Amino acid sequence: MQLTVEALQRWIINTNEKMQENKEYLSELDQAIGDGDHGHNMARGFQEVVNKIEDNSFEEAGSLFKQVAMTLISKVGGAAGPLYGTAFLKASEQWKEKTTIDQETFGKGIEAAIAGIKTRGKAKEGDKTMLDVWGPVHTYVTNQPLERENLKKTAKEAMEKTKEMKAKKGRAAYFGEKSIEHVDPGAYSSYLVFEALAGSITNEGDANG
Amino acid sequence: MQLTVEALQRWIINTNEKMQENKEYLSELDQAIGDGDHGHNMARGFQEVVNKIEDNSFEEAGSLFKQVAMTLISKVGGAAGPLYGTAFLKASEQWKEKTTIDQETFGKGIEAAIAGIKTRGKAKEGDKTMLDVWGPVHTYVTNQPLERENLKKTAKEAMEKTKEMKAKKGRAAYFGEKSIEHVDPGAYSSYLVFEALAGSITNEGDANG
Amino acid sequence: MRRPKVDMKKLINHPEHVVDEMLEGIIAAHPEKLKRLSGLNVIVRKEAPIKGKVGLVSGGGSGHEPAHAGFVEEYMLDAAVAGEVFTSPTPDQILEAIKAVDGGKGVLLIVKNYSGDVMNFDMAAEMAQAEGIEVEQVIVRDDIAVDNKEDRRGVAGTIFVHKIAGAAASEGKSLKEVSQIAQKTAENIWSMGVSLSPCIVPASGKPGFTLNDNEIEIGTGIHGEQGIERQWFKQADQLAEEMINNLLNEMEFTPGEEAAVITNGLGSTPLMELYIVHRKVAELLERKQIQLQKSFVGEYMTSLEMAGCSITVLKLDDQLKSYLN
Amino acid sequence: MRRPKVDMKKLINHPEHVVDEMLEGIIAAHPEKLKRLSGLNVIVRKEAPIKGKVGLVSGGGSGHEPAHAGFVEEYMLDAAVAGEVFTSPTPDQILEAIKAVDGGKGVLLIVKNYSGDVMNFDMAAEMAQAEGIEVEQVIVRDDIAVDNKEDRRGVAGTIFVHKIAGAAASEGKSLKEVSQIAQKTAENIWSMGVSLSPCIVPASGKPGFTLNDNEIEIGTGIHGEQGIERQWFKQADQLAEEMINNLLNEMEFTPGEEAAVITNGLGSTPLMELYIVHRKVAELLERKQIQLQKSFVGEYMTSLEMAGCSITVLKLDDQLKSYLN
Ligand SMILES: Nc1ncnc2c1ncn2[C@@H]1O[C@H](COP(=O)(O)OP(=O)(O)O)[C@@H](O)[C@H]1O
Ligand SMILES: Nc1ncnc2c1ncn2[C@@H]1O[C@H](COP(=O)(O)OP(=O)(O)O)[C@@H](O)[C@H]1O
Ligand SMILES: [Mg+2]
Ligand SMILES: [Mg+2]
Ligand SMILES: [Mg+2]
Ligand SMILES: [Mg+2]
Repeated sequence: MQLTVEALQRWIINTNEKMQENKEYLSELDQAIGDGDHGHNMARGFQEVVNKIEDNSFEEAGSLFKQVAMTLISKVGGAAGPLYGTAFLKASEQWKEKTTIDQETFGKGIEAAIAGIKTRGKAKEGDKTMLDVWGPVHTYVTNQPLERENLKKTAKEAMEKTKEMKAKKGRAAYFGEKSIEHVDPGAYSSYLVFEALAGSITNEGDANG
Repeated sequence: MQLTVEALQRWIINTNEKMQENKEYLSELDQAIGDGDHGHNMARGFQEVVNKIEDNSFEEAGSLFKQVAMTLISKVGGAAGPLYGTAFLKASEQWKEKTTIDQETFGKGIEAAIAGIKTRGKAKEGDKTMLDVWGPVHTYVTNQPLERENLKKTAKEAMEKTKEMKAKKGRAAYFGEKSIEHVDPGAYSSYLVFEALAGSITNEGDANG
Repeated sequence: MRRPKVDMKKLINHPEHVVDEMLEGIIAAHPEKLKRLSGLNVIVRKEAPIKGKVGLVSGGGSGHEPAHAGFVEEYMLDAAVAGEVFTSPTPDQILEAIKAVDGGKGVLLIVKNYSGDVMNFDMAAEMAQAEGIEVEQVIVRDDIAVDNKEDRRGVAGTIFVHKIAGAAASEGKSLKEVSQIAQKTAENIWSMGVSLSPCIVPASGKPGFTLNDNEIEIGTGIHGEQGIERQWFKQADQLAEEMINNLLNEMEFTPGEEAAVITNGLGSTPLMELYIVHRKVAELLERKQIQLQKSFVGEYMTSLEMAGCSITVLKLDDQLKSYLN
Repeated sequence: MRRPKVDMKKLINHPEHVVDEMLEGIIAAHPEKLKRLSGLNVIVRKEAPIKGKVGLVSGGGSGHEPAHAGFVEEYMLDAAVAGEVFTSPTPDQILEAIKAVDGGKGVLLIVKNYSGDVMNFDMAAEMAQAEGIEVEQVIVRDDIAVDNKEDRRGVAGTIFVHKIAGAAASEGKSLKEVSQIAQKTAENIWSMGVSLSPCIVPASGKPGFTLNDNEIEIGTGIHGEQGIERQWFKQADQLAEEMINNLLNEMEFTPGEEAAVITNGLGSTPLMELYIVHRKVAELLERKQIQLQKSFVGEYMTSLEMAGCSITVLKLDDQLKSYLN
């Protein structure tokens, strides 16, 4: 698999579309065990990202993702802003000066992103956060050939599993036991991120149009 | 007709009963074209009057009504407090040192009361206030023998007539044309005052038990 | 556990005790600066009576908090008399307030123009005068929702009178002077209110009126009553514009003149929204070349938990301006 | 005229503009003392940066007004950063606030303990340090509704930190000293909230939860969220007693000790009711022989138009007391 800069840029644009479509739903998820703004935060942030990157062509992936990261950091706010921002910032360091990214490099980016999320948020997998999607996706990416449907399935199942978890970080943690039976909104938005990625690769593992 | 001090005291006690019974209704009338407190004001004031006079026997009417007036002034508040208070205070001056009151003296008391209400409130008959009951009652008292049913009828008809009037004084005046089609709450409470009086005299015009 | 029937969701104990308990709460909160006259619903500055200073007394029904007890402090009122909720206080209570603040220089009563308030304060003034205390009154009639000028109600603009008369009194001015300054202030205030939802008087337990989701009441007073006119709901800017236009129509401003404004919350409107309204107010005044010298944005004269706001404009001259700062 | 469909009855123009327009309104109201950093949601004291004084920055989501921009003034904050409604502000904005108030003595950030706030302020602190500005942070965790002490949210008690750190900074204390005093304050605050009705975030247009007439939420935060426990509605005295008992359980007071209290309205609860609650609070503290040295009753940290209140107790020592007065 090789992801070109264009494919990566498409990934981000697809992600924004998904955030806009799911804005209300994400906020509803957040209403149940948080403060009801997650969809609005993500939609605001990714819209701004797309405004910034849309008309530019990036020579290499590092500067693309640095732009994505900085925009998310300055536009999302809440918990999601610094977390997604840090994630993409750390990934961008791994993808610096790459014009195409192979699966291994991609995996390294995700790994760095996860490390960033963990340092920033002091959460671990199982705490019912976005990490519970990023973790399984990373495992999948490092162990199996990247394939559209399987990627989606992995992200989706991981997201769904957060339903059973008791929240230990973020606002949902205030709800304690009451957080069970609700999908974590950040997990859902992360699922959307990887669903969008799946939409940007072909079944053969190459970037498609 | 002769009203003894006991009959007059009973008048006031009956009035209190009527105010308690009609507390909510009076406040509802006031809600429509005022601020919804008239029933509570009157009930609070007359309850206190009765607490004060109940266990006392008064030698003469003047001190009884002075007590009634001062209590209303200090317990009713709003517009009704000073008006009813002034009314009974002025009446008490006419009834000073009387152990029984004949119809003429009674009429003089009501006349003084009306003068007091007018001085205090700067309203005139037709302004859709309590005066529109006190006025007709005064006319009746000075022109016809005081008789239970007729007294009631006079007060009631006068009260009902306020429905057609446009308010020119008090809070109802703020409603202008919109005050039409509503009975004036102060007119209603005044009707209750005279209904209570009717309940304290016999058909023959003498005080009954 | 039994499911309780609840008449109204208010942080109170018994509807009949709200005023008394509120006053106790005020004293519990500020014992260093306030006292309550024993057995009365009168809050007085601890230092009162202050020799050589005109005493300032205001009051009215309760339910308008912080008015008026919240303005009993240095440079403002010396005493506030609290009636029952939305009901004028009685003359005996007002009289005691007058006596408690008279430092020998007389007392000014600041009265909102409601039949009840005017009559009760009148009676109290007569009683005080009979006892040899010099008393003056200023009647505030700032609410332009009422057409006839003489009948206009006193609403949030009253706070300007408290502030300016309070500052003048603190300077040691005579009763006549303080009263003239207060009167001038009262003649230069115009207010208008709008409500988005009614409030519930504890004693009745029911809202004073009902409004649909898309309706508002323009020209509402501060007693939970209906407004003068029912309109469709509109956005903050449009509402502010209509209110300011109405106010400016009444006031005859000439470009370059100075003004102060109170953008006042009626009870449950968030401060965020008051600032959004105030933004437009300031912009419109600037457009008319009126210099906004001083703004007060917040809750000054409320109507329990009514939603909505009022806008008050005070036309300033140098004297009023100096006392406002 | 067409009958308009109205999503929510708020004095706003467009949900997406509420924060911007609110900030414009704040500046329109107080141009003599406040400025807004151009293009940013940051309100700064006009005099900032003040040489020789530690700069104080706080902030958080909007919708808590007067927190935090309302506390930007002498002896309090030097700057406040406003996020979207109930959403932490972003690091770039916080960074600009830090830069705007650094008078060479460093900057203290006062942060409420929410993941979002903590992370955004952390990032801003890192950026500022990278630019050579000394930065310290104090994290406020006063809400006892959350069991785990580390996870406790920052609520109305934050105001005590603003006040005390503000007073210490005004004295010219060093960043380390101000930060220690702020930290000590934060460690001696306990708060608890109750809500009687939810609020509506402009962007969503819907209430965060629903409550029946006879239900209340105990342990509510300040973001329109549900409380920790749903209970039957109860009278003010009983509610105050339960809240105070919970607070005192956490605090380990010994008789004779001194305290300060904030009885804080969450948005639409009338001041009358807050005083009724405060009355009981004061009575209960007295019964436990805790000396109530200072009370704040009103709206300090709100949750838009949520009905309800919170009670904050600050345990005082001589130092904290001296800075509070
Ligand atoms: N400490 C943390 N570590 C990892 N993820 C977190 C953490 N705190 C919150 N999150 C994620 O952020 C999501 C909430 O984001 P959002 O609603 O935008 O912010 P906020 O909680 O500040 O309102 C949660 O659903 C969770 O997935
Ligand atoms: N100026 C006045 N002159 C005569 N009666 C008046 C005047 N103002 C008000 N009233 C009477 O008082 C009644 C209202 O009393 P109440 O509701 O107790 O006082 P408030 O209007 O202060 O709430 C009115 O219905 C009217 O009959
Ligand atoms: Mg959220
Ligand atoms: Mg009335
Ligand atoms: Mg009344
Ligand atoms: Mg949030």
